[in-house]
Amino acid sequence: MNDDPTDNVEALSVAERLEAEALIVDVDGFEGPLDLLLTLSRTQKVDLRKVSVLQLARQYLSFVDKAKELRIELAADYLVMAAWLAFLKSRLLLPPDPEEEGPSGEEMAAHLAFQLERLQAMREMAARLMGRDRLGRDIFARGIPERVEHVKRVSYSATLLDLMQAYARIRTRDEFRPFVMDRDKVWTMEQALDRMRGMIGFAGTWTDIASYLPDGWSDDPQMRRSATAATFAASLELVKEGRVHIRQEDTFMPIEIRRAENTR
Amino acid sequence: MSADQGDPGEAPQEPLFDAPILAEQERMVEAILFASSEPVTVRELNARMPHGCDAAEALALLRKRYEGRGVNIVRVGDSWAIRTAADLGFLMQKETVEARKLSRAAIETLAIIAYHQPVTRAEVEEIRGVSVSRGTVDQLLEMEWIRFGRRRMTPGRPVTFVVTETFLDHFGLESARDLPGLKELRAAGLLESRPPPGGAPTSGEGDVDAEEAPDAGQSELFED
Amino acid sequence: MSADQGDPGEAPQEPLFDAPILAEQERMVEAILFASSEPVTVRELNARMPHGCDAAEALALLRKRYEGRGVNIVRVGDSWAIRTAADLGFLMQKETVEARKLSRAAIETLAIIAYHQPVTRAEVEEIRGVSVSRGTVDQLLEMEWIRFGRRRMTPGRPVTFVVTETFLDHFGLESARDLPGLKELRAAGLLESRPPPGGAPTSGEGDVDAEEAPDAGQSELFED
Repeated sequence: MNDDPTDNVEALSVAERLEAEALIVDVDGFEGPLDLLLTLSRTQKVDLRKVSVLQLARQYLSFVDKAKELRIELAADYLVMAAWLAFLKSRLLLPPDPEEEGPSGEEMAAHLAFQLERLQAMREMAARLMGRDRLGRDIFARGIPERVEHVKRVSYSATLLDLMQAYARIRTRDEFRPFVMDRDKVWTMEQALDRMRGMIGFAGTWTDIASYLPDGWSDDPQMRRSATAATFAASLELVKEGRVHIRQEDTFMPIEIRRAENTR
Repeated sequence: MSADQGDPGEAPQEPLFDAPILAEQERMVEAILFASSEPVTVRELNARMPHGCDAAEALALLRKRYEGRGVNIVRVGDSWAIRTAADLGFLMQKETVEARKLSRAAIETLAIIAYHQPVTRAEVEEIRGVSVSRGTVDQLLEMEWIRFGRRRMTPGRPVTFVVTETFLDHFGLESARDLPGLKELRAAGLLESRPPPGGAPTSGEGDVDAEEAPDAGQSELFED
Repeated sequence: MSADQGDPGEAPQEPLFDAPILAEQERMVEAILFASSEPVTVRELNARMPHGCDAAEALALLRKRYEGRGVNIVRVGDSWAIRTAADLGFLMQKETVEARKLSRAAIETLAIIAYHQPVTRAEVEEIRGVSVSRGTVDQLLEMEWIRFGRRRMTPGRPVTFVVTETFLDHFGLESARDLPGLKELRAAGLLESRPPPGGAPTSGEGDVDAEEAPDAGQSELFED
C-alpha cells in the first residue's frame, strides 16, 4: 500500500525514507504543506528553479505515508496537498491524454515551482527586512521629544441674518406683550375667591353677589362680565366648601349668598 | 552606514590614541544627546563613547556648532541636553481653530446692543426679558464686537455698550445705522411669526423670564 | 521673538512676502523636527511655521546641513524625521527592548504585505500556503506596521493590507519602493500573482476567496 507496485521507478530510497521520518518528528515545526515542500526541495541540493517536482511529489507522499504509519494525525491541508501531488504525479508520468481537459502536468508542476520560489523569496526578504538597521535598536528617535501644545482657539461666528433674526425674535416677543396685558380686564375665579373669602364672614344676611364685584369693575362692560362670571363661579366654589348658602328667587332675579351658620 | 573617518586633516595631533578623531567624537555626542531620554553628564558621555574620547572637548565643539541654530545645546545642572531655541518656542504650539456658532444669548445681546447702542446692561436685560450673564458680555468684549461706550449720566452712572469697527467689518456694515429697521425686518419676513391670538409668547422655550419682561419702552431706545 | 530680517544679501528675491528669510525658516524646521519623535509632514511644517514659509525648501537645506552628522534628516513616506546615524547605534542604550518577539508567521506575513501591497488576506495565505491566524494580523495592526488599504473591487470586496509609515520609519525606508530586493523580485516575476492552473491546492482551509484573487497585485503599489 505504501509502495506503488506498478511504479518501480519511484521506489523510495532508504535515504528518502529516513528523511521522511526525520521530518515527521518535526511536523509541528512546519508552517503548512508549502513550507514542508520547500524544506524537502532543499534536500535535492539544486537551485529551486531546477528542482524536480516529480521527485518532490514523491518525497512528500512518502512523508505522508510515513505519518500514517506512525499514526500521526496530519492537518487537513497536508492531506489535500498529498492528494493533489498524487494527481500531479500521475499527470507527469502518464502520457498526456488529448481528450482530457485542464492543465497539463507540466503546467501544474511549473506553478508549484513558482509557489515554492515565491515563498522562498518572501522568506529571504523577511530576513533582509529584519536585518536592517531598525528604529529603537540601531537608529534612534529623539529621546526627549518636546510636547507640542495644542492651543485650541474657538472662533465664533454669526451672520447678519442671525443677528436680525435674533432681534426680530426679541421684538416680536415685545409685540405679544399687550396680549398678556389684556389679562388686566379679566377677573379670575381665584381673585374673586380671595376677595370673597375676606368678606364672607360679614354676610349674615342674604346679599346680592353683585355687591362682591371689585371696585371699579362695574362700569366697563367687558370687565363687569368677567368679574360677574368669576364672582359667580367663586360663590359656587364657596357653596361646595359649605361656607355659604346660595339662592335665586326666580329667573333673572339677583343671586344671593349668605354665610352658612354652622361653620366656624 | 560605515562610520566614515571624515577629514584626516582635522585632528592630526592625536595619532597616539586609537580614539576616533574629534569630528567623529562630536557626532557621537550629538547622537547621544539627541537620543537620550534625559540630560546627559560629561561623565556619562565619556563612559558611553569609545575609550580615549574627550567628551568635554567634543561637546564644546558641538555646542558652538549649534549656536544660533533652531535647537541649542544647553546645560541642565551638571548635564547637557538639546533644546529648542528660546525664540522658536512659539512653533511648539499647534493652534487649532474651532469654528462655533455664537450662542443664542450672545447673539441676542449683540443684536440689542447693535440696535440700541449706546445701551446699558440693565437696558439689555429689560429688552431681552432675562438677565444677561457676565460671560456673554465678556465673550462679546473679547471678540471685540462690542466695547464700552460713555457712561450714562443717570444715577449709578452705568456704563454703556456700543458695537465696534470689528463688528461692522464682520457683518459687512458701514455703520450701525445700516442695520435694517423693524419695518424692513417685517418686510423681509423676519417678523412674521405672530402668535396665535391669546396664546403664549412663541419665543424662546428657555426664556422663563420672558413674561416678566416689562412693557418698558424699547420705543424710547429706538429713537436714538 | 520677531523673525529678524537678518542678512539682506541672503534672500533678496523675496521681499514681497513678510515671511522670514530662508535661513530662519531652516531654523524653524530644525526646531520642529528636533522636537518630535514622530515623523512630521511638510504640510504640518508649513501649518506650524509663519505664513508664507516654504518648509520644503528649508527642509532641503537642512537635510544637506546634517549630512554625515551624528543625526540625520530622513524621509519617511511623506514625512520627515531626525534620526541618529545608523553607524552610531552602538553608542545607544538599548532602552527599547522589542516589546514582543515577532513570530515567524508574523514576520513572513509582514514581508508579504510589504512586497505585495495592497494585498488581501487570501493572497497572503496563498503565498504562505497556510491560513493566517487572526492574531498575527492583529499583532501587526496593533504595532501599526500594517493598516487596511482600499477594498478590492472583486466579489466579496475583500479588504487589503498595506504597510504604514511607522513600518517605513522602523525599518529606515523612505518609501515602500525602497524595500530591499524589490526590483530583483519584480524582474524574476515573483511579485506577479499567477492564478494556479486548474485546481492546484491553494492555501489554508478557509480560503474560499483565494481563487478569486484578482490579477491586481503589487503593480498597484506603484500606482499610488
